[in-house]
Amino acid sequence: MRCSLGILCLLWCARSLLFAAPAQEQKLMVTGSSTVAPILLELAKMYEKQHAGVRIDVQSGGSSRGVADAKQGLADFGMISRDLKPEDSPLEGFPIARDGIAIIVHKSNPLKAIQGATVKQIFQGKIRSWKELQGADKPIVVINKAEGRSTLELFLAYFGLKNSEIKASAVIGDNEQGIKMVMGNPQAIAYVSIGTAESQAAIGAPIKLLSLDGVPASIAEVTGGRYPLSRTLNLVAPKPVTKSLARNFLDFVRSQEAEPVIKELHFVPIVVPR
Amino acid sequence: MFLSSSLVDRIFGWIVRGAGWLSVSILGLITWFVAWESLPLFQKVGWREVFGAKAWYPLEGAFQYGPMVLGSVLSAFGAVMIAVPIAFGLSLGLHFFWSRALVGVIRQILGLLVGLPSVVYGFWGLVTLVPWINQWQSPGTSLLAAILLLGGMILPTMTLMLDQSYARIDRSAVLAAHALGLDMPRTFACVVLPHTRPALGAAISISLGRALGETMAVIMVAGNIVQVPSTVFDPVRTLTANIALEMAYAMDQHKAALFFGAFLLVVLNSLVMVGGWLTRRAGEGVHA
Amino acid sequence: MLERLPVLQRWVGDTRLLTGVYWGLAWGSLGLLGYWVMQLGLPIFREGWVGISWGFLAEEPLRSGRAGGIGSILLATAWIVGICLMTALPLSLGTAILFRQFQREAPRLIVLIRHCLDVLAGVPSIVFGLFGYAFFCQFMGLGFSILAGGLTLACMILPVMIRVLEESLAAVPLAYEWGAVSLGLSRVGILLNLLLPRALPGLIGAIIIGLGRAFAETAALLFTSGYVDRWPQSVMDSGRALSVHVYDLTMNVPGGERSAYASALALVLTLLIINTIALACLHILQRRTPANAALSLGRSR
Amino acid sequence: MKNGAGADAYCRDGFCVLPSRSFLEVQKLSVWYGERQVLKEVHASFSACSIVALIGPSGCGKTTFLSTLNRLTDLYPSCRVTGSIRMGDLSILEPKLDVRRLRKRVGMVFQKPNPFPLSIYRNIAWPLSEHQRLRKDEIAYRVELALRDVGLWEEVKDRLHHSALQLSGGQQQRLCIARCIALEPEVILLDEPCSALDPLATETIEGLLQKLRSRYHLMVVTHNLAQARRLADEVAVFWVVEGCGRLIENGPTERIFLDPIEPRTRAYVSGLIG
Repeated sequence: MRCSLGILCLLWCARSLLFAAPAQEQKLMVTGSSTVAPILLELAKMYEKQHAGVRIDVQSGGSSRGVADAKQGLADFGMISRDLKPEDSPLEGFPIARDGIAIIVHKSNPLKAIQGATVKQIFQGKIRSWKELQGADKPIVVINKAEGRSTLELFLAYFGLKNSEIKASAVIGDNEQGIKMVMGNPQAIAYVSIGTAESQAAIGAPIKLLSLDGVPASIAEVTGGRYPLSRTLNLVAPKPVTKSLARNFLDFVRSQEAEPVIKELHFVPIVVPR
Repeated sequence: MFLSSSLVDRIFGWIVRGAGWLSVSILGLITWFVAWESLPLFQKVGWREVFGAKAWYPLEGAFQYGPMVLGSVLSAFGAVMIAVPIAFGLSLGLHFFWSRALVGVIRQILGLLVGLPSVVYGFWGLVTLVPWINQWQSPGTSLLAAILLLGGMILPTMTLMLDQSYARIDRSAVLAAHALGLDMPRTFACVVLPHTRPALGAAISISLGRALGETMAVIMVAGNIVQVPSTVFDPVRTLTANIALEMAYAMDQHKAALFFGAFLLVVLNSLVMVGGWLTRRAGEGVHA
Repeated sequence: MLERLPVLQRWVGDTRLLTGVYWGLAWGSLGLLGYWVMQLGLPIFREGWVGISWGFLAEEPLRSGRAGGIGSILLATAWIVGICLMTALPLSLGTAILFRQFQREAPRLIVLIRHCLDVLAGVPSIVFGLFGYAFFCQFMGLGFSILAGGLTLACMILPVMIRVLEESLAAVPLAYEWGAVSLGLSRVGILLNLLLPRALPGLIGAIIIGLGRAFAETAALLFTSGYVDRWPQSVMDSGRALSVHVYDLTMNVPGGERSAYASALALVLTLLIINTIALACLHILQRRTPANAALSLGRSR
Repeated sequence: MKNGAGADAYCRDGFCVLPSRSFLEVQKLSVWYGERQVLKEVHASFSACSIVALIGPSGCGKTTFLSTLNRLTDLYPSCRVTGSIRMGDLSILEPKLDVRRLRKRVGMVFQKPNPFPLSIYRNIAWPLSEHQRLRKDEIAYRVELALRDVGLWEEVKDRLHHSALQLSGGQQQRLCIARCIALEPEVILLDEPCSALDPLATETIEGLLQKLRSRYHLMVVTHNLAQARRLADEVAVFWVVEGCGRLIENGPTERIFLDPIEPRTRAYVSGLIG
């Protein structure tokens, strides 16, 4: 009883805080893919600094959540780390960056390049040892992503696989976990976001990005549009975007000002002139 | 004054009772909400499909919980088996062998270990433990890794609980044993152990609950493959890891399926608790 | 109990051997623990010490936490833990008092609560997270907020706090209460004059344990208080707790290790400071209160 | 004092003892702890004399009988009491009775001294201030009065604000009595008040009881037959009959000790059994 009173008081305080603030503040809500979220977080901070009284909340929770929230109007923008699908239909997509998926192995692995078909066979469990790929006589440790991740979706779609066909020896959640796993396991093979992998490799993580079908896995190749296993990171919103703050922010995100930030996070910026 | 203070007493009684009911209602609310949120799974997929499923591919409509329940149970039991002897040894040392200064330091360290976020444990498991196991048997992420890591994580809790239960023993009983000329092992066997048997049961059931419920660390080391492990080197997925892995991306019936996983966890945990009560009751029976 | 002795003697003729076994077990366990603490702790201190500074503790994280500090995260954590304690403490104190003072009036309620709490104590934190998400965030409409996170944590630490408080209240000898009851004194009076002053160390202990649990929790906060790492302006804002920050840095942010170690170190140091303060409080309490001093004297006699 | 001066007051040991109208009527009193019956159908009426001693071997229900008189039995969750006890205008076992008012009128002193872990002063002041609205100086006065009554004032007047737990056992017990009489009860129940004390302290307490007999009804449980004989005006003998405690005989001290009706009483008081 005492405590519920306490909760009430708290709620009341919270309310007063909440409703006192927005009078001079404009607010945007952005939710969705955890791949895109870091970009938006940084950009939001920059934007807030430039425009006093604006507050932009970024919540990550997966591409599907971004779509759902944008459809329901819970969020002004949804973030998705894939191309738009027909079922997203009432929403309009705004590409902000590109990213690829790199197949990575441990640095000590002699393999340098890999063919798409081989990747498919490895993940299907048809190739089980590195020996078959001129490597050591050790079993291949296949690292897959957890159900629902857009990286998984893209990977499956590209290779025409079903998740149930993949014979994985470990399932991971986030990109970083995959990289750490490969770092610790010379027999592992995994697929992660190129941006993340490249930046980790740059700081000295013992991983190697395999070139896929002859195209090196690198940001440069994604920029050039040559790397096959790539995707567009989009913001989605119900069209037309009417809120002026939302329009302005969108323009900012796709401006040249935002370019260095996106590059720094190891993505390929897409600049749309105003 | 008199009347008013008895009125105060009555109001006090109601407040306190209210607090009690609120505490009870939390469990009710949890069960209710978790069950409620998992209902769509059965409305859309159907009971038979859920319990007859042969695999876990939520996006393809296959929801099999068995291997995950097994994974949770195996890793938790294994962890307890590892932790019990070590905790036992440590609590022995704390009470019989080590100097006060050392005991103080160890208690402080154990206290800190209890408070360390599981992420830190998990991170260590991922970068140290898993590669180490991988040297013998790939892929390293395995039931064994989960067991070892969980064992290490519940060790401090278990040690501290045993330690407390030893401290609670009536000093005079120990003194009486010494007065009878019993040496340390006999004092231990005749006085300390019988007194602390119920506490041991409590420590085990609580640690088991902790191990069952651990999430963040297990995700990093267990491998998260939904399968029935044939050896300890096979990767497994626990119910908790399943929720944390997929929750952020789950929609509709997938989400409901995860909530049902949570419901299963609550049920599993209640079973552990009931087991704890039964052993404790049996222990008290022996005691009497 | 001592009638078992002969059996034991037959088992182990020479108990020096058994002592040796126990001794070995104890030192062996300590060795394992020591090795493990080194494994766990050394990297945190070695890597974390480089990254930690006053600026680090005061600044807002930049570039997803790779640069900048953890100021806003500390603030959010403090708010979450504060709300959690403010909710859990009165609730658990009330329940513990119910256990101690209303055993005759509400025996069934007490048994019910006990069983519920036993079950609740073992409910995994991630289930609390899901519950918090479904109940506080969605049903109560709090959204991803510090308030929702704090309340979820409060639910989670409630059983353990009640347990500690109950034990500390139970440590007050019944004889005092009997004396007071035989004089027709009120429950509130008994509580304020006899129970609470004596249970104060237990109260502090409960707060510490609650704090420790709340600080270390990740899973329950992921879906309730959210990820936003900026300065929280009200309890309705989303705020990132320190342990969630560590998780995010290690799992989501390439190149976040250094900050992760520094944040983990900050977390460990916070816990250490809280523990030390609490111990000091207990020490002072024990020295200041004449009743306590007298009692401990009496006990040693 | 409480009963008004009766015509048939008689003198004993130089104290004026007040009339023998019965102040306590016990009828068919039975007490169970769970399934076990500890008191069976106790009938008794105690005349309004000054000290009643309850004697008998251990486990015969003396203490339980005493506890029912101020409803301390309420504290045992499994305890059940039937029958009736009347004290003056008060029906003690009446469920709706204001127990706290009863306990103010019927004080209790326990076997083991149990002063509160507060200061000596607070030990008396707290119960006082709970039962009566008094000014600070009134409370101080009443505390002093009570302490003087038990002869503790001179010993503790310089350390009133020290912990009561620092007192010796006998002093603690006298403090407990002072705590009781500060509330001006009608009856004081004493459960073996001297059994935890050394002979000197026992003597002091006995002297104190002699002093208090003119102002309060005292009921004393004791194992010490000599003490009962020294102190009491009336004696009640309890005995275990078929596993239950029963009151087998009560009457004036002289008669019980010199010419008991019951053979068991005779054997007990002469030290043959019990």
